[in-house]
Amino acid sequence: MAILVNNDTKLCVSGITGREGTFHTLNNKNYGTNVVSGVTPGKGGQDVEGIPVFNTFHDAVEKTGANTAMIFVPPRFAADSILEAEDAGISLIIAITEGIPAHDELRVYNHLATNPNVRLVGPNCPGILSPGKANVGIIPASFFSEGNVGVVSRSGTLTYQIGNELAQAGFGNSSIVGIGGDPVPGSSFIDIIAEFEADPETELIVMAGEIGGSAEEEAAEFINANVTKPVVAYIAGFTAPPGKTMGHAGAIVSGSAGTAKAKQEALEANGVRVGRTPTEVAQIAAEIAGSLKTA
Amino acid sequence: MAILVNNDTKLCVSGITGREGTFHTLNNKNYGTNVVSGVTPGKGGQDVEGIPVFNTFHDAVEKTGANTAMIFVPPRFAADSILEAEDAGISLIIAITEGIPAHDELRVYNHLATNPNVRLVGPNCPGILSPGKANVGIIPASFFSEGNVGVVSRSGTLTYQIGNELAQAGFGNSSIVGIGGDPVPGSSFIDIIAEFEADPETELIVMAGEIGGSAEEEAAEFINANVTKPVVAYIAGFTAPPGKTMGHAGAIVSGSAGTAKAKQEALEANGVRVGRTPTEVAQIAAEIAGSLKTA
Amino acid sequence: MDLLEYQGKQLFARHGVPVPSGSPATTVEEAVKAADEIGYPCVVKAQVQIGGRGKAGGIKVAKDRQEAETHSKAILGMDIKGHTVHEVWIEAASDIAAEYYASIVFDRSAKRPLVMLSTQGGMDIEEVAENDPDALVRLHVDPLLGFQDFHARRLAFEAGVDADVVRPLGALLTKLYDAFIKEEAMLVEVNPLIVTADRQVAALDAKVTLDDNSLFRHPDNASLRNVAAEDEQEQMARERGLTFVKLDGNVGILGNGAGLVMSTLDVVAQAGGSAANFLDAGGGSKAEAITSAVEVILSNPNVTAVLFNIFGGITRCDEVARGLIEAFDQIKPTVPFVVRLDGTNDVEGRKLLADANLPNVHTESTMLGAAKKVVELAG
Amino acid sequence: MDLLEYQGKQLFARHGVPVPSGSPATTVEEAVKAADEIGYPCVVKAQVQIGGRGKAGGIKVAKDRQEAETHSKAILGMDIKGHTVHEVWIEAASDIAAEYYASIVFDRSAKRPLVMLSTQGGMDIEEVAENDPDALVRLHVDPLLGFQDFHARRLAFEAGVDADVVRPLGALLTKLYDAFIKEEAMLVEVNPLIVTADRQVAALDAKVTLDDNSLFRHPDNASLRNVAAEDEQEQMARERGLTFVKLDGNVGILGNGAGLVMSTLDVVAQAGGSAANFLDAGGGSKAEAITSAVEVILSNPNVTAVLFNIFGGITRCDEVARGLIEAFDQIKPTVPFVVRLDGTNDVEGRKLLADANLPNVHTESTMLGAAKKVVELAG
Repeated sequence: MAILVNNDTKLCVSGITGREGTFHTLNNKNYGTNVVSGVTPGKGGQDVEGIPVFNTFHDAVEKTGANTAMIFVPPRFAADSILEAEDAGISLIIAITEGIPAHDELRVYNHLATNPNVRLVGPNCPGILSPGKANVGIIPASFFSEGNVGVVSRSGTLTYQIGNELAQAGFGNSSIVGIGGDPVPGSSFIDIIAEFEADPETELIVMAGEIGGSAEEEAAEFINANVTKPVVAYIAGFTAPPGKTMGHAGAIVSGSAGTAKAKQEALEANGVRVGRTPTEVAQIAAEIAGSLKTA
Repeated sequence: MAILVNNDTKLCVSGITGREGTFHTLNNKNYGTNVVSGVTPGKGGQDVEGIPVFNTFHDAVEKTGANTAMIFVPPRFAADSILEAEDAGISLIIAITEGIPAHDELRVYNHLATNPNVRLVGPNCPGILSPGKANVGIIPASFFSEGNVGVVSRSGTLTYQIGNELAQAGFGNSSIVGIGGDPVPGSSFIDIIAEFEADPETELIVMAGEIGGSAEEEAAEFINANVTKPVVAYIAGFTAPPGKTMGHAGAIVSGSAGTAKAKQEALEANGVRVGRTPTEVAQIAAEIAGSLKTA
Repeated sequence: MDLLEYQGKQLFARHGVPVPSGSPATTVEEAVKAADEIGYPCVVKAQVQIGGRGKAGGIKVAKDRQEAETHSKAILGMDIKGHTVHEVWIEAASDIAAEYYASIVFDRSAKRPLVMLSTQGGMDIEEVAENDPDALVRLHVDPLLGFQDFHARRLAFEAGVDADVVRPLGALLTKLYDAFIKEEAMLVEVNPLIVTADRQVAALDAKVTLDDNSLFRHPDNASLRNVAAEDEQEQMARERGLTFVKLDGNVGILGNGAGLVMSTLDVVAQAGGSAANFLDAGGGSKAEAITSAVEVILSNPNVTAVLFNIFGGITRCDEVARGLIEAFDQIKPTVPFVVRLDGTNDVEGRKLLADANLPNVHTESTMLGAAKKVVELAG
Repeated sequence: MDLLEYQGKQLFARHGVPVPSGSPATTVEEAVKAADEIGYPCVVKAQVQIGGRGKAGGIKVAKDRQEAETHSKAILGMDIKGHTVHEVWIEAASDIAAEYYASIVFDRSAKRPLVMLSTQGGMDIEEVAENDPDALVRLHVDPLLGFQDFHARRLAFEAGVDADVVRPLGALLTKLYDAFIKEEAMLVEVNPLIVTADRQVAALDAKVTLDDNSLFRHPDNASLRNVAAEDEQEQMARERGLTFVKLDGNVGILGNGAGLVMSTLDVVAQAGGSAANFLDAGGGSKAEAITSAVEVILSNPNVTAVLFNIFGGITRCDEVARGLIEAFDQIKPTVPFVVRLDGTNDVEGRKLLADANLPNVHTESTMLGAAKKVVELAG
């Protein structure tokens, strides 16, 4: 199974002809992802190592049946590209681009919310990897193998760190989903955890949050009410000073809101165990997995 | 039964303190409509012959449980009032106001379309009368009695004319719905005909269309595909010259589009009988009703 | 409300849509002065709200002052399909490499703005749409989201415009959409939209229809109303706040409610007659409004009989009767009237008329009967 | 990016939000000249990005030129909670009848702008919200629909503003929302929003936070960055395109990816240490970027040890190693380094470091181990 990206994924990459776009597209393709097309306005008719390039998403969808989009264009063009993908009927849009203006994200989020047939993951995210099936984005697939732990995270490298520790503890992954570090992520922890809950392959869920916003607190309540599978959490940013943006546009403690401590407390109050370090997360996961096997 | 307005209607009137607003509100109340409140910004706390007036729709809904709004404010304030009613949770908004800018209507229509729990009837319409139950708007109720004919019309007086001829032919009405003569009516023929189709009390449907747009053609196809009850139609404007707005902002033949002839042909091609005069509509209705009784 | 070409271009320019420079002129002297300022060659263009100006000789290139004068003289005062040319637009001549077509219409059916683009500009777009539908690219825009860059690109690529103008054309379309929304237009049309020899895009023509109901928000636009081109009778009706359309027949019509009046015209036609006008006296008409409306109807010398078809709802039949009596008192009409009063206070209204015993006024009890009677009287 | 009060007011004024007239000044002479032009009484206001200016003596009314000079002298150069006053704003004094509060924040949780209004302005709004929650009216706006008149009315009526200012206050809120959207702000706050004795409304203070990611669309706003108020080291990092935050500790930190760096700070703290900075070298960092980052880290004299925590994804560990070697070559650091390299090309990276045999550079294989080691070395 896995969630969101898998063997049915037909990927179209916006910005495929850019340096980074080409590099990661081919990387994804080499992993086995079915990359069917790309979009670069004005370069329609060209190809990138055999992958056909179109001027518009509408052309790409019509001619290659793309159902998933990866957005790799610079920030000033990204919102438009996401809206175009949605308009063309793409059902899953994964936006890697970092630095999209917050008001663009707001507009995109609210517009996409009127279409129940589309999901946006990101922006400012590393993408989604379903080991053994498909990789869409920039997650280094070699660290991860197939398995039963679903990972959802606001941070890329932190995901790799935790994933690596899990791998060393003997765990593989159903899917690894980066939801991104921006103020208005297209998908929340709740959205992805709900997918993992419904995914038969996933037995354990790891979520890696960080300071800023209230997505972790909302997820905590959602988990308590709706999730039957065990969830282990990690929160980064306990020592972050208030009012400072810690790299991710969304990682900022505003006044007393969005602190790591508040998030940890909310999670624990709702029965979610929180690891103090990435290593501890892996240890807790191992412990729970052990008890699952005994049960 | 009847449709849309009935004994459950709790009406709040926007513009209740205006001259026309007061007159028709009391008229509706005297008919038996449950008028629970009115809205006039700045006049909150006053009353109109015992009907409490509020500053906002939100107050009116919270304090009087209003579920239906009638919009009676001047055109420049009407779109805002409709949006306010929707925002306050009103589920049926009946806009009488004539002369609302077309782009306001466009914005309102597209915004309301994102809320499945609200229906707008009008603007530029005479309202809805469900004889014996409730009257919301300016339809002169004395010409109509309870019965089984549902009437939906783009025109006010034409409705009275047809209704009167039906009454003289011995028919009463389940509901009479004016959808209004503007370019972007909140409810279309299809919307109202679907309500009549679902209403057990309605046995026969009369629709009165006119030149402009393609609502009648769309209704024709809808009727053919979805309506089991007999429908009789009338179209006004066979002799209207192209390019001229015939009173209603929406009544204009643009080039070869929107002619009465095209509408008549579309209706007849889809099995809907079209009367050439209001009198003939009543005659056809009588004929069909007769055969219904024999059947 | 329809704008003249140059008014449309000035409106476009306010929103950054590129248009050639030009000046309007109502006299030959003004025209020549404008041409001198703009330089030669320039184009003298008749400003009338009708298509086919070029074929009718209403658009001429002037290569020097002499030609500017000759052409202005010829065009000012010219009649084009019944429209007298009161004004010309003197415009810098453009070096045209390609002619495209672009428009945005208020699509009632889809409830969205519809943007259209074609590379086959400069000709009748309805013909293009009929003969080669794929040549006209059509795209609806969600008005809450607005016109996005991807809409512009999609239109440009699907229409197959030259690659080097995809961007400037997209920018033009974005501004045109902005004009459409901000000015509350029902139609903006650019035909031809030209690509110049130096690969610029510009609107070489402009057809703009504004929403009359929105003009209170746009006083500058409201003042553009081309009163000179308006029918005198229609102007008179508009000034009196009446909803009026002049028609070709001889039966004057007054009714209440647009649908009922349209229906009345149809029934008169079925009875073998022909209406001289559409006149909706409106809901709740008072006596003075009726009197005023009768004056407008009778200002048309073609009218040989008048039909009042009233079904009173808000409108009270007694008020209508009073208005008619007052009109007879003031205007003393010489043509016969047929009056059908039904609905609110119809008994009172009919009694008032009977008591007044107006000359040559006939009452009828049904719409059909009234139509037959008036056609008979109109002759 | 946070604006100074007067920059915020100038931004408001561009969108029609009423603000008192005023002029900025960086010297006493300029201040007095501005005061003369504005007239007396006027107000001398310290321009620093921190609350509590009034209590700290940074806001003074000058009733004449003499006072304008005295106050400007006192305020320019003053230190307010660690912020030096480099600039004052001379403003016409307002005759205040009531103090309200208004703000619009980019509400991440609701994904909508949140508009707030209270009649209890002029004080700490977080206190108002806590002590009397009903006194702060909160309303979310659908950004696709925009701020409507009914939003303004609802805020005004529910907050209970004086009846005679419902309309002007609504107009002010509409313009404030316009500013929020058009300027792509994360926050606009007016506290106090005053009603004057002659019943006008105006923004007497302005707090504006703009979205850094949107500044490419707003070059005028981008130029407002208050470099003087910025930490020197943070400025150096920004100019080099590094994501950097200065902290209080002594352990210099470099990592890749914001989450991993935040986690590194936490783990260092757990090991008993304290980070001197947050520095995200970013994805795909090349050697030069690493070298440049080391320079920034070491420009802080508090740093007694440096931790590299790299988990390579796009970032290649060999590039990081090369950058570090280059940095040692150029800068010759005197503090110990602990390096943890994992992920893409980690073997190559570790080998490069081993071969280079840099003085006082320790490699560790785990994040926890590296954190413990660097804390030990930092002392």
